[in-house]
This record gives sequence, structure tokens and C-alpha cells, in this order.
Amino acid sequence: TIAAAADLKFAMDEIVTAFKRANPADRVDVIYGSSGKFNTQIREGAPYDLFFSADIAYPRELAKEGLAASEVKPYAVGRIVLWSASRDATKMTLASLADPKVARIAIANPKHAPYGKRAEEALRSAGVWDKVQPKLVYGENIAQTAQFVQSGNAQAGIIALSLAVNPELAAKGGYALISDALHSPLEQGYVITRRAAGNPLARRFADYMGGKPARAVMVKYGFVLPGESAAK
Amino acid sequence: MFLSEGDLGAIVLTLELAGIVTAILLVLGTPIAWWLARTKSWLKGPLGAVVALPLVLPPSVLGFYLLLAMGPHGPVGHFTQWLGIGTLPFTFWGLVVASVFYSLPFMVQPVQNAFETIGDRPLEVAATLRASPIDTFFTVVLPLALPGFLTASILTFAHTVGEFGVVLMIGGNIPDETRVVSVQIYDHVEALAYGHAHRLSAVMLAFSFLVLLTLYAWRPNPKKH
Amino acid sequence: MFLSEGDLGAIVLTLELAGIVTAILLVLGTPIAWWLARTKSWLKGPLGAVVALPLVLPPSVLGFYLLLAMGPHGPVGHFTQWLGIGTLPFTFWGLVVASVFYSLPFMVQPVQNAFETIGDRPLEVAATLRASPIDTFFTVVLPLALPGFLTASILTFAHTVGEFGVVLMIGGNIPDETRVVSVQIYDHVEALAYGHAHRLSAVMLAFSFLVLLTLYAWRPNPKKH
Amino acid sequence: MDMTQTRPGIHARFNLGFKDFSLNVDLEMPGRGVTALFGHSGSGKTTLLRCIAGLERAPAGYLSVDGEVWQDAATFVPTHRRPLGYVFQEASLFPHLSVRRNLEYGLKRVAPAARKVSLDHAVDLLGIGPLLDRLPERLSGGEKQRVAIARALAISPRILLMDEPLAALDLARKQEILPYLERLHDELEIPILYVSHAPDEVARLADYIVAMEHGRVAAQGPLGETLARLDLPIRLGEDAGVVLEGEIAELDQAWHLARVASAGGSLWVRDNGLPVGQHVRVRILARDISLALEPHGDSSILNVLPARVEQLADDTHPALALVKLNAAGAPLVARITRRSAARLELRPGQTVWAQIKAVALVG
Amino acid sequence: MDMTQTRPGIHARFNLGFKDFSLNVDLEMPGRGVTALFGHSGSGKTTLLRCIAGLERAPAGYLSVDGEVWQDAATFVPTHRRPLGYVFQEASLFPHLSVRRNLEYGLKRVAPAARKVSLDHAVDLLGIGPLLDRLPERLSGGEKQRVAIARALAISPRILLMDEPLAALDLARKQEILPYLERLHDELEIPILYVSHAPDEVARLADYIVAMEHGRVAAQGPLGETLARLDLPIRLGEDAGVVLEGEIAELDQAWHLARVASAGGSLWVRDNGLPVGQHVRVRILARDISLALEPHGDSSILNVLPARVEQLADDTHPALALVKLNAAGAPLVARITRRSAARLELRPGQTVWAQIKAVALVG
Ligand SMILES: Nc1ncnc2c1ncn2[C@@H]1O[C@H](COP(=O)(O)OP(=O)(O)OP(=O)(O)O)[C@@H](O)[C@H]1O
Ligand SMILES: Nc1ncnc2c1ncn2[C@@H]1O[C@H](COP(=O)(O)OP(=O)(O)OP(=O)(O)O)[C@@H](O)[C@H]1O
Ligand SMILES: [Mg+2]
Ligand SMILES: [Mg+2]
Repeated sequence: TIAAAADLKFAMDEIVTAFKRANPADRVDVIYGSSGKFNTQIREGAPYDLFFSADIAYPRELAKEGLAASEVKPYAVGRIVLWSASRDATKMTLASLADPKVARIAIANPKHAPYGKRAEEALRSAGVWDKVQPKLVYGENIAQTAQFVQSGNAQAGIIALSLAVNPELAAKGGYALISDALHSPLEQGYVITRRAAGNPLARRFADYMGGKPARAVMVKYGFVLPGESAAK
Repeated sequence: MFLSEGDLGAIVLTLELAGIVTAILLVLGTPIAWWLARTKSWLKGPLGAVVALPLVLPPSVLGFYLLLAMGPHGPVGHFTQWLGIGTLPFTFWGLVVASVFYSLPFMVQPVQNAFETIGDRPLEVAATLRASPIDTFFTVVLPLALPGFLTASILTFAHTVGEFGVVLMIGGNIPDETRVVSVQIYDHVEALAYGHAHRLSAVMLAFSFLVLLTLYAWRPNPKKH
Repeated sequence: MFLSEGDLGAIVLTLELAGIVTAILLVLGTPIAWWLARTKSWLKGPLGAVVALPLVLPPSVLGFYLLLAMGPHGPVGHFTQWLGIGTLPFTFWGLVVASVFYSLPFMVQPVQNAFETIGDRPLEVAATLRASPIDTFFTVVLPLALPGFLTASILTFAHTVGEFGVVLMIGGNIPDETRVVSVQIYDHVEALAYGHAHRLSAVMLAFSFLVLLTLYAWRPNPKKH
Repeated sequence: MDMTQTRPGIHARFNLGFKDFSLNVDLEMPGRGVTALFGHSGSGKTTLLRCIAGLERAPAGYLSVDGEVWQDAATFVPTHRRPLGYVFQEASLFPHLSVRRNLEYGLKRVAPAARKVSLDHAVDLLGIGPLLDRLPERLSGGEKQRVAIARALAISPRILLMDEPLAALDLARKQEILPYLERLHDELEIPILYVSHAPDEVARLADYIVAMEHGRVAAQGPLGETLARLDLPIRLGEDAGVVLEGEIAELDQAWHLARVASAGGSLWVRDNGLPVGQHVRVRILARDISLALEPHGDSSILNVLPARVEQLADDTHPALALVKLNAAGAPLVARITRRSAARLELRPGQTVWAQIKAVALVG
Repeated sequence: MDMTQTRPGIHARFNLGFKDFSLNVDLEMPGRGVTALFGHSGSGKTTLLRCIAGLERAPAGYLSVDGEVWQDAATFVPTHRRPLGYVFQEASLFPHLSVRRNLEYGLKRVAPAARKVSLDHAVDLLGIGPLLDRLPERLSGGEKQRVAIARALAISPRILLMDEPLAALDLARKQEILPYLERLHDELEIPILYVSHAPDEVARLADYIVAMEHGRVAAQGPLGETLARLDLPIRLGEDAGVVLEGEIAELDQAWHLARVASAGGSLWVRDNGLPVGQHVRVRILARDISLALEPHGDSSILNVLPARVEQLADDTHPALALVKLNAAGAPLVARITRRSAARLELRPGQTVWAQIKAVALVG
């Protein structure tokens, strides 16, 4: 069983399908959810073998406490984009968020969502934080943030690139990639849990993630691979 | 300080929300409960069931549908925009509307039960003593249904305090406007700020305990009929 | 197909969970409600309030605390390990325990009200007709409190179906074991798979409507006392 | 329908069906005085009162009270707009209100100008003063019923419907309340519809009798006439008898007696403090009259009237006979054994002496 | 306490305080026959019955029934283990059960061997056969009460507590039920505690009388003695009188009469179908006796007994006097006017003729 950050949903589904085609005898279940929740649950003995976190800090923490059976490996770097459902976001910049016509801006909660934290950093670096802050609404996670924008209740939002390329969202408006210079890198990492120490399948799947087909899928769904830069 | 300023703001906001929702539901739920308790129409069953339906959906999913409905493209949103009050999501009143919708069964069901057990006789007696139906309702039915109202209010109040799925979705977690305590505690937990979460939870529990205890103390002793 | 296999599995699991939780709460909540309804102890108020407290915490925070308590390092966890049944989180029975805890007030409060309105007389009459207190409870109190039980069951059932905050935390979303419909719908919405979410929501609503309607149809007509 | 014109008195026509019972009545009752509703358990008395109060809605019913139409094809005045007082068969106090607030409930809803009954007086008379601050659950059965009576009186109704109001009360209490009810209907001139199984209450209070049987009116008529009819389906049993009108002609202060001059002759009754000239009503039960062929001076029986035998009829028991007498124009009924009737060779037209053991002043 | 030894009959001692009322009784009642509980509304009759049933728990109370201790310092038998039947003042049927299932409720809980009362018979006699499938909310007041009586009888209790069971019933119905209750207590030999305000019921049914006043026992004793006492605080009013024991000596089939040979002499009563030799009880009301100085053959009064005047006493009204007579050893009480007493110059020791207008056979 794999616990994967919600933003991996589409990419991971495709990777798992491919993996199963290659290894028909193996059974792989993926559960998507919030990385923080998985972190807590693994401490309390949740039966997850692999943990793909949206923030590499969580698996690192687990490893430090001896709950991991492998090193923490980065598998992707998340990027954030400015997105809108009601206007052409490709022409927008962070500065245009100060426009009074943009009444509400959705970001994920910077307190616990990694994408939200990067969004806040980017807004601060762009120097619009003070003007924009009263207009902010906070989503529980990046998906909810997207829904705020998608339903038209927020005119714009900062979401993950991986979500913005989703056909459901791409059909409306467009997105503008936010320079990764404006925020600290959002490293995503995975770890094999202690529970799966004797589970060869876990290791095989981890290895598969590092392989070429998997990497291609990741890129297709808007992830930037460690050491590479965003393909636009 | 023991609690941060944000926590205090959230507490005040929560109590306001729960209080207002409970008050609105008392006004709104009572006639529905009355109708359900007294009607002989075949609609009683279906409508009774519909009242309980909001409970069946997961709160954040319900929140999502409400967000669509109340958004600028939804039917409720069209209506509120036509009224000139803009759209409701991300406002305190949006929270109120959503919570009212979600907590409706907690108000209606116990009150309906209380109404049903009163029976016809007290109403008949009141009528022979010149009380009009509305008069009777306030002077006989309401007092006799008091335990039902208390139960309903307790469930509604507590549930509104604890709800956060709908609230987060509709409210957008805006400090001092829609960031209620449940969301605040949730944030603390998600941010792994457990100490903070524990403190706030303890305060909420203690406070709610007192509120509930007061409600209980009011509760009249069971009556023999 | 209209629904995926995972959806069907989740529906079955949900109904099992809601059914079991409602059944357990009927057994567990009834004596508590009875005690609360009949006692003259000063503990009535405080304990009555405590029963409603789980409602006040946001579900996922409550889930968090339950997770800590039932986990390998928590008191409940120690106990279950000592019993040799391992720990409860991430198992179906963990979900059941958590839901029972969370839904307790929905069962206890309406039933307590129903018990209170019965009054002493029917119990006295039963005693003069040779019925022991337990006999009386089953042959007189339960039938007279039926509407209260129905309301309680409706609220408990619907609420267990809809709950997902606690469930997600304790259950860990494991297919066929703890992935109930509410979590499934939530996942669909989170994954922006709206079509899928709509379908599943519609099925759940329709199905729940039928269940509630059946419960309502059973509901006896109001009695004049 | 030509029934909507203004008519005095109470006119009621109801057809109402329950599963195993149907009420079919067409009644004309006087607009003042006490009408007693009589009948077996389950004969429809309560149902009739409920129809009159508007608590039961008989389709195609008709009801007018003193010319005011309360129900017809086009009208249905709701209960709370009908100026009536209702004492339910079960006391039905509001359980959440103290006795005092139960009493005030109706009172408050009546305009001060329309309040004609003194609540304080009713409270005193019904002996419920000490109970005012109690909740109904702490009252005895009779106490509840007395509160219910006071509550119905407090609204100064224009018609009073009472469903066995005194059933749970002891004799002494009844004897305090009855004269009060009598005065009430005299002073306020309100009609009272009174359900009772107690023949003494009926004989004492009623001016008009309605006997119900299986949801139908078996007999109705003024008290005096109706009681003297030997063929009546109302079985008053031990309390068969007649009521005579008269007035106080003389007071014998030494013996606390009063002489009533009635149509049938002079009758000595206990002196109840009424003045000479006062119009009164006396009740003479059939069981209290014995017959003799001659007057006897040495008996303790005070009242002996000459009378003519008019008719002999069967009574409920084959050992007994009812004898209808004519005492100077006034009807009397005596109950004697058949053997005595034979021994005295009683036959219509014969003159006898009616020895009246007891005469009760009933109003 | 030396009260725990085995004693026949019912011994009850209770002290129980409510806010404005306290019950203080110490009673010895016979273990068979009917004990009538009498007293004003609010005098504590219901409270006493509740204590006996164990529904109210008087601290430091004592209760034994036929030697079985139901309550003392150490014991408190819970209500459902006391083999009693209770008819509540309000019918108190289970609202969720049909009449039939109400009746069966207690019956089912009694071992078949212990069932001595025929439910079918009770149902017939109480006239509730057609109601069996109804819910209580669809019954009239009297119907409810009849079902409640049948329900209490169905469990074949060893003691029957009845709180005004016949209050809501009409005379005819009462007269059907009373003989049934009489037979019941004769055949089953169970004691009945019977609260009633109706003196005729009491006189007819009771063997023993307990008069309550303000929560205390004002008087108690066997019916005959107690009724003949002129100083009694129980105001039976119109129904003061005595009860004589006797047996049927002769039947007069032509006139449907029976002659009862009693201590006081021969009395003719209606023939109720009882055989010669049957032990019976006759009730003679004070109001039915007139006194004459000589016997009169030409009167319709069948029963005339010679008697000696023993005592004259005041009655409730100053116009009236009660005269206690001794008829061949049997006590009689006559109510006459003071004027007649003076005219006949009645004084103790004098011989008079007691003309008895009506004699009722009461068991
Ligand atoms: N709601 C009802 N549904 C069906 N039958 C009813 C209902 N109410 C009364 N009845 C029946 O109608 C008949 C008349 O009832 P009602 O109460 O008028 O009798 P009543 O004359 O007042 O008798 P009682 O002297 O016993 O009070 C009874 O046989 C009763 O069983
Ligand atoms: N639960 C209670 N609390 C306080 N007072 C009570 C309670 N029950 C009864 N009483 C009082 O006790 C007294 C005796 O009541 P009880 O019911 O025994 O009277 P009763 O003799 O049966 O009268 P009735 O003939 O009216 O039924 C009454 O004055 C009543 O008000
Ligand atoms: Mg009736
Ligand atoms: Mg009583």
C-alpha cells in the first residue's frame, strides 16, 4: 500500500497502471491524502509501505525517528502557478493580483500546506503581500484551493502546476508559472516505512519510480524532476 | 499568553456563529417540525426524509455543492446577486447559511418528536379557553416541548461548533471573518502544532461543557402526563 | 458501468459501518439515556453534558485524539494490545469504535427525551400487572419511546454515513476495509473527478432517502396520552 | 336549507361516524337552564359535547346557539371563537402551569368587561385556595377536577359544557358545588349542558333532559314531564320521581321547616333559609312515596297528600310497580310492591293517600 | 419492633409527608371482604392505596397482608412481586396496546395454575367484548375504566385495590358490575380495598369501613356497627342506614318477593333468585324508615317491625333527627323530622312501629 500526496493522484495512477502491466502478479493500492495526515498516521502504525510526501520534510522527520526503512529520496519538485477560471491567467502576473477587480485570491493554507507556504513566499518576494493579504482565502489543501477558483468564488488562485495541467482545470482560463526564484524549492520526497522493511515489492516499486517511464509520466503531469527545470 | 489572539478571535467567531445558527434554526426549524408533527399529508414521509438528507453527504462534499450553488454561477448566487448582496461564500453569512442547512435535521427531528408527544388534548383545552392556534402554540405547545427544544439546541449548537468541513469550504478560513475555532484547531493539528491544538481543544471542551451544563440545568424535570 | 467496483465496495462498507454503529449505539446508548432520564443524582447534568462533548471538537481533530488514544502508545491501544487484538486504527473495527464515540449524542439525546416524556404512570401500571422492571422496560418503555428511537437511529445512521473527518483519520482510507463512501466521494472531489463524485453522491442520496423513508413509514402516529 | 334563520335556544344536528359508532342527533335545547345529558357509557355524550364545542367537525352539521350560527354548510366557527366553557371528562389541566396559572389562562383571554364570574369566589367554593401554587401532578383526582371546573367558569362562558364534572367528588363536596352551579345558571342566565350518571345530580340541577342511546337521542323534554312519564327509556332506577314547582308559603322556625305551596298541595320541607314567597322546586322520588287508603295521624310522615290513581305500570323488577298519581293536578309517581298494589286493590280512578317520606328542595 | 410476627388480615402503618400533606395511618383491616375507603377529596385515599401497592415508599412503614410482610424496617417487596390488582383512579391503559393486549398484559405474567378469574367472563360482564381490538385513545371515559377493571381482575390478584373504579359509569352499568364484584370477593375470598364516594356502593359492597380525614383515619370498623353509630364523623348523608344479616326463609313466587329472616324480624324483599336458606345481607336506609305508634294494615308498606326507641340524635340538618331503634336486638336507624319526633313524643324506651319503605338485598 502506498500513501501518496493528493497532488500525485493523476501521475501516480498512470504509473501504477504501468507498473501493474509490467508486474501482473503484484498488488499495489494507492491512497491519496494530505501528507501531514499520513505523517501522523504512520507514527500511529498505519499500514502504509511507501510514503510519497508532498513535502520532503515529513519523510525526513519519520526517518529521524527511526520509522523509515530506507533513506529519504526526492522524486520531484513542485511548482506553483497563478490560475484563474474567469480570466486569461496566462497574461497575469503576481502584481496584477492587486487589481481591485480581483476580489478574492485563493491559496492553500500556508500554515500546513507546502504549496500554500510557497505561495505566500512568492507573494512576499513579489512585494504584493500587503496589498493582497486582505483578499486571501485559504483552502485546506491545493485541491480545495483550486475549487475556490474553479467555482468562481475566487477570481484567481495560486495552485500546483500538476493541478493546472489537469484537463478539468485546463479547459478554463489558463495559468502562469510563477518563477521558482520567488520561493524556496518545494522538494517532494518518499521513503519506505519501517513496516515494509521486509517487503521487496516496496523496494521494487521505489526503483520503478526512478525509472524512465515513470519519470516521463511525472513530467507529463507537470512535475519537475529533481535536478531538471520546468518544461513549459 | 495561554491562547493567541487568533485563537480568541476564532472563539468569539465560533460562538457567534453557533449562537446565530441555533437561533435561526429555532425560528426556521420549528414551523417545519410543527408541520411534520401535525400533518396527515402523504408528503410527511418524503419531506421528513429530505430534512435528514444533508447529513448523508460528507461535510466537505456538501460544502463543495453549496459552494457551487452559492457561487456567482449557482442558483443561490444568482439570487443573492440579484438582491444586490453579492455572493455568500467567504463571508460570515455564507457560513451561517451553510451551517443552517447542514444542521437542520438536528433541530427539526427532536422538536418534531416533542410536538408529537404533546397530543391533541392540550390544544383542545387551550381552544376552549379562548386561545387562538397561534396563542396556543406559544403558551402551550412551546412550553410543553421545551425538553425537545433543549435537546435540539444542544445538538445544533455543539454540532455547529464542531463542524469544519462545510465551514472550511464555504468560509475560506479568513481570520476574524470565517476562521472559527474548529478550523483553527484543525490548522494547528495539520501544522503539527500539537501543544497549541491541545490547549485550544481543552478550552473549547471546557467552555462547551459549561454551556451544555447550563442548558441541562434549565431542563425541566420530566413531567407526568 | 455507472459506478466503479471501488464505489460499490465503498457503499457496502458504508452501510455495514452505519448499520453496525447504529445497532451498537442502540444497545449502548439506551441504558445511558435511561439512566439520564430517570436519575435524580446531581451527576445527571454533568454527565449529560459530557455525552454531547464529542460533538464540539472538529471531526478530524477528534479523529486525531482518537488516533493517539487507540494507537500503540495510547491508553486504549495499550488495552487492546494487552487483550491481544492489536491496535484498532486502520481497521474496520477502529472505525466502528470511533463512530460510536462520535455519534453517541445523536442516540442518547432523543432517546433520553422520549424516556422522560413517558412519565411514571405506565411503569407503575406495569408493576401492578406483575412486570419486573426489565420486563417493563422492554414491553412498555421501548414501545412508548419508539419515535425517539427512530429519530435517534435516523440521526445516527445518516451522520455515520456522512462522517468522514474521523473516519479518514482513524481508518486511513484502506480499500474494502475502511474506505467508506464519504471518503470515496471526498477523494473524487479532491481529485476534481466531479462527474464521478456527482454520480456517487446521487446514488448515496437516493439510497439514503429510501432508507429514511422506510424508517419514517414505520413511525407510529402520534399518540394522545 | 331553511335552518339558518335566527332561533332562540340551542339547535344541534350532527351526523358523525367513527369506525364502530355513529352519532346522529337532532336536538333542540332551551337557551337557559341546565340540560342534563344522560345515557350509557359509550352512548355518545362526550362526542356530542365535542361537536358542540367544535372540537369534532361533523360534516353537514348544524349548530346555532341563541340565534348565532356556529356551524352550518358555510360556517364553522373555530372553538376558540365560541364563547363556551368546557369541563373535560378527564381534568386535562395544563401540566406545565401551576393551578393559579391554569385558572388565569382563560381569564386573561377574556376582556375585563366580559368577566362576570368572580374567580376568587369560585376558588373559595371549590376549596382550591390552598392548591394555587401547586403543579397539577401534585393534586389528587378530585382536586384536579375542581380546578378544571374553576378554570372553565373563570372565562365567564355564555354556555357551559360539563362532562361528568362531579364524578370524582365526595358527597359533601358535591353538595357544596351543586347549589353554586345552580346559582350560576340562575344569575348568569347561561345554559349548561351537563353530562352526569348521578340521578340525584340530574334531578336536582336539570331543567331539561336529553337521553342518549347508541348515538341517538332516545328521549328529550323538560325535567318534570319527562320524569313523570312511566314509559321512559331512561332508567333512573332508584331515583325515578317527579319535580314540582311551588313557592315557600310559610316558615316554621321552631322546627326549621318550610311549607311549600305547590300545585299538588302543601309540602313541608327542611328550611334552607329561603324567604317566604321564593319560587322553589321540590323533588319527590317514587321510592319515597307509600300509599295508604286512609290518612294516619300517628305516623312520623309529615306530608300526606290525597291523590287519584291514574295509571299502574311495570318497574324494572317484577316485584315492583310504578303508580302514577294525580294530586290536585300535579303528577306524582309512587313505587310500591305488586303485592301491596294487589292488597290495596289499586286501580285507576281510586283515591288514595300519598305518604311522602322525604321531599327535597332542589332549587 | 414486635410487629413482624404473623397476623391474619391487613396491617398497615405508614407515615409519609408531601409538601402540604402528610399521611399518618395505622390500620387493621380484615383479610377478606370489602373494605371501603371513604373520605373527602384530598384526604389521602389514593396515597394510602399507593403505599399498600408499594408505589409510594413510606419510610419506616409497616405492611403485612395475611401474615406476609410486604414492608417493614428490613423488607420492601417491590410492587411487581406483590400479588395485587390495582385499578387506578385514572384508567391508565397502555396507550400503545389494544384493549385485548392491555388485558393480556397482566394475564400472561401469571402462571396458568394461578389464574382463577375467567377473563372471558369479566369481559362479557363489563361489556367490553366489542372493544377488544381498539386502541385506548378510541374509547369513551367509561369504556376505559371498564377495561382497567377487567385488566386488574385478569391477574387473579390476592388483594384488589380499587380507586373509584365505577365513578365514570352509569347506574345501569354499575348495577351489573357490583354483584359481579360481590361474587368475586365471595368466591375468591380476596380482600378488596375500595375507594368510593358513592354511599350506595359502599353500603352495598363494604363489610368494613375506613373513613379518612386529613391523612388520618377518622373511624374504622365493620359496616353494620359503624353505620349504626349516630356519632360517626362519616357523613353518609342521604345514605345513612344499617345493614342486617339474615337468611332467605320463604319465597313468594306470585309476587316475586322473598322473606328474609333477620335478627330484627321478617323482612320482605325483592326476589333476586336466591334459594331458601341462602345467607344474605339487607340494607335499610334511615331515610326509608318512618315511625308510627300503631301498625296500619291499609298502607302499601310491606315491612313493619315493632321496635324500641334507644336514642335520639341530631342529624346534619336542624329540622331532622336520627332515631336509633332496637328491633328484637337488631339496630335500626330512622331519620324523621324533629317536629314529628315531638308530635309522637318519642323518647328512649318507647315502643314504636318501624315502617320500612324499602329494603335492599345487598349480598
Ligand atoms: N376517536 C374515536 N375513534 C373511534 N371510536 C370512538 C372515538 N371516540 C369515541 N369513540 C366511540 O364512540 C362511542 C361514543 O363515545 P363517547 O365518548 O361519546 O361516549 P360517552 O357517552 O361519553 O361514554 P362515557 O359515559 O363512557 O364517557 C364509544 O363507543 C367510543 O368507543
Ligand atoms: N406528589 C405529590 N406531591 C405533593 N402533594 C401531593 C402529591 N400527591 C398527592 N398530594 C396531596 O396529598 C393529598 C392527598 O392526595 P390523595 O391523592 O391521596 O387524595 P384522595 O383522598 O385520593 O383524593 P381524591 O378523592 O380527590 O382522589 C392531596 O391534598 C394532594 O394534593
Ligand atoms: Mg364520555
Ligand atoms: Mg384519589
